Amino acid sequence: MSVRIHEQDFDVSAEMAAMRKDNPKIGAIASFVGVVRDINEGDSVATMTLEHYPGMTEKAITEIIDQARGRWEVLDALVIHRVGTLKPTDQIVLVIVASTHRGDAFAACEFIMDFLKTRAPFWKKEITPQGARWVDARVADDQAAERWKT
Amino acid sequence: MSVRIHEQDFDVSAEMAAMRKDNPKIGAIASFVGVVRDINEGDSVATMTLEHYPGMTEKAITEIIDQARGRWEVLDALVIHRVGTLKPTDQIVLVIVASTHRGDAFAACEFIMDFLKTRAPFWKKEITPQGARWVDARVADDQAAERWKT
Amino acid sequence: MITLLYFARLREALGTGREELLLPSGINTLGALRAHLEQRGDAWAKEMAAGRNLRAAVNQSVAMADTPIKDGDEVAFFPPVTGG
Amino acid sequence: MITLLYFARLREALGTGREELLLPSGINTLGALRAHLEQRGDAWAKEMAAGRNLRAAVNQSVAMADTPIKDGDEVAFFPPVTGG
Repeated sequence: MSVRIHEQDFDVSAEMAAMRKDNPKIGAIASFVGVVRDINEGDSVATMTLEHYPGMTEKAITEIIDQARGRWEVLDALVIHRVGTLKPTDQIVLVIVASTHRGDAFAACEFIMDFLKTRAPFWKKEITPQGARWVDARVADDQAAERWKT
Repeated sequence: MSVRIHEQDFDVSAEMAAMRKDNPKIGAIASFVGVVRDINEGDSVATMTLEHYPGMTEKAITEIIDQARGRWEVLDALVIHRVGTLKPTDQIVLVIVASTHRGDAFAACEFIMDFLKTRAPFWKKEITPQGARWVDARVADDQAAERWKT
Repeated sequence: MITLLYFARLREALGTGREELLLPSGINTLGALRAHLEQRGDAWAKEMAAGRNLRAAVNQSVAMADTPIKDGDEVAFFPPVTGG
Repeated sequence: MITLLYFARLREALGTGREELLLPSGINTLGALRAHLEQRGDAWAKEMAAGRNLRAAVNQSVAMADTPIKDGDEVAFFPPVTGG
């Protein structure tokens, strides 16, 4: 289990290969990559800056992974979140969950991503032709996290 | 949208990078990688050979992707399935779905994988210390595909 | 003529992966073709028996017992799939 | 002394990201601390007002209005998160 916050890009293949090599019980690897879009809320986005709360970020994500491990069989999990300035088509976040079977891998990966979106202290600021603006939290993200309570 | 069946390995990062570069509307990329496990049904697995039905395989997977596109917003989708002889920790199958938001990407990716498991004509033969054996279809896989009918 | 294909465990049990067959008169559904093949006896009788969990495709689309068969078709028989 | 941290839009609105504060006597919950900061007026009055959708953490764990605060704590205020 690993959580990393940094400015540099990540390599999905390399991270998955490291997991596979470490554990021959892994049969299923689900992953999610968040990407900077060139349009948000109808405006074109030139660049985006990600701020975070060092220390709390790692703690919050570790707790989310631990919750996922309590609900599903998780053989390995990794979260990488970039900070600093990014541009459209850049990778922002990576979540990888490895399990024996795919149902657990998919569910735990989506769970981690939903809670990361609503619990992990990151904030996005977009530069658009209309100037810089802080991105507003989405109601849809709260709803996505809420549905795991059932 | 792309379906590829071949013996050689695949590079998840390279495939995702090609998708991102092609379409700056992509905000979410969900993926699944199936991996050869060293134990199946309690026996250790030395190698596995994958046979398929050339022609029908590509057709069946293309139809599954088209169904996913009818249900969710799919900006791009890729399925790669390896054939030939593989060993534990080797990658078998890759499904990548790109969308604007993550809910569509996750759902379409899991849907494609569930139907690939029950509809695409591939057959696995395992070499174990007890000899070679064809893998039996899993009831759990039929159930996984069945739940999408609701 | 039709082309018959057999895959995986079935291919090994029958000792062949492919054959060309002159479609016998009166055989015009997948179910009738399967019954015809079963009458070859031995491995064919065992593998094509009604109780065996076989899947089939006609021209590379999933087919059922009542799926029509005609001259020129590609007909495949195989066990339940286990890829992914 | 407690450490106060402000992030993102809030940090910009207040013109500071961090301060050390001698915890005033009688202030021993997050809610009381927020009301105390609101009384600084100007941007503080606006940003710390009860109607503003602010989140907070005490010692890097999510905190509510009744979360206790004591000397030595790290207290952070920030807008709803938007990462991922």
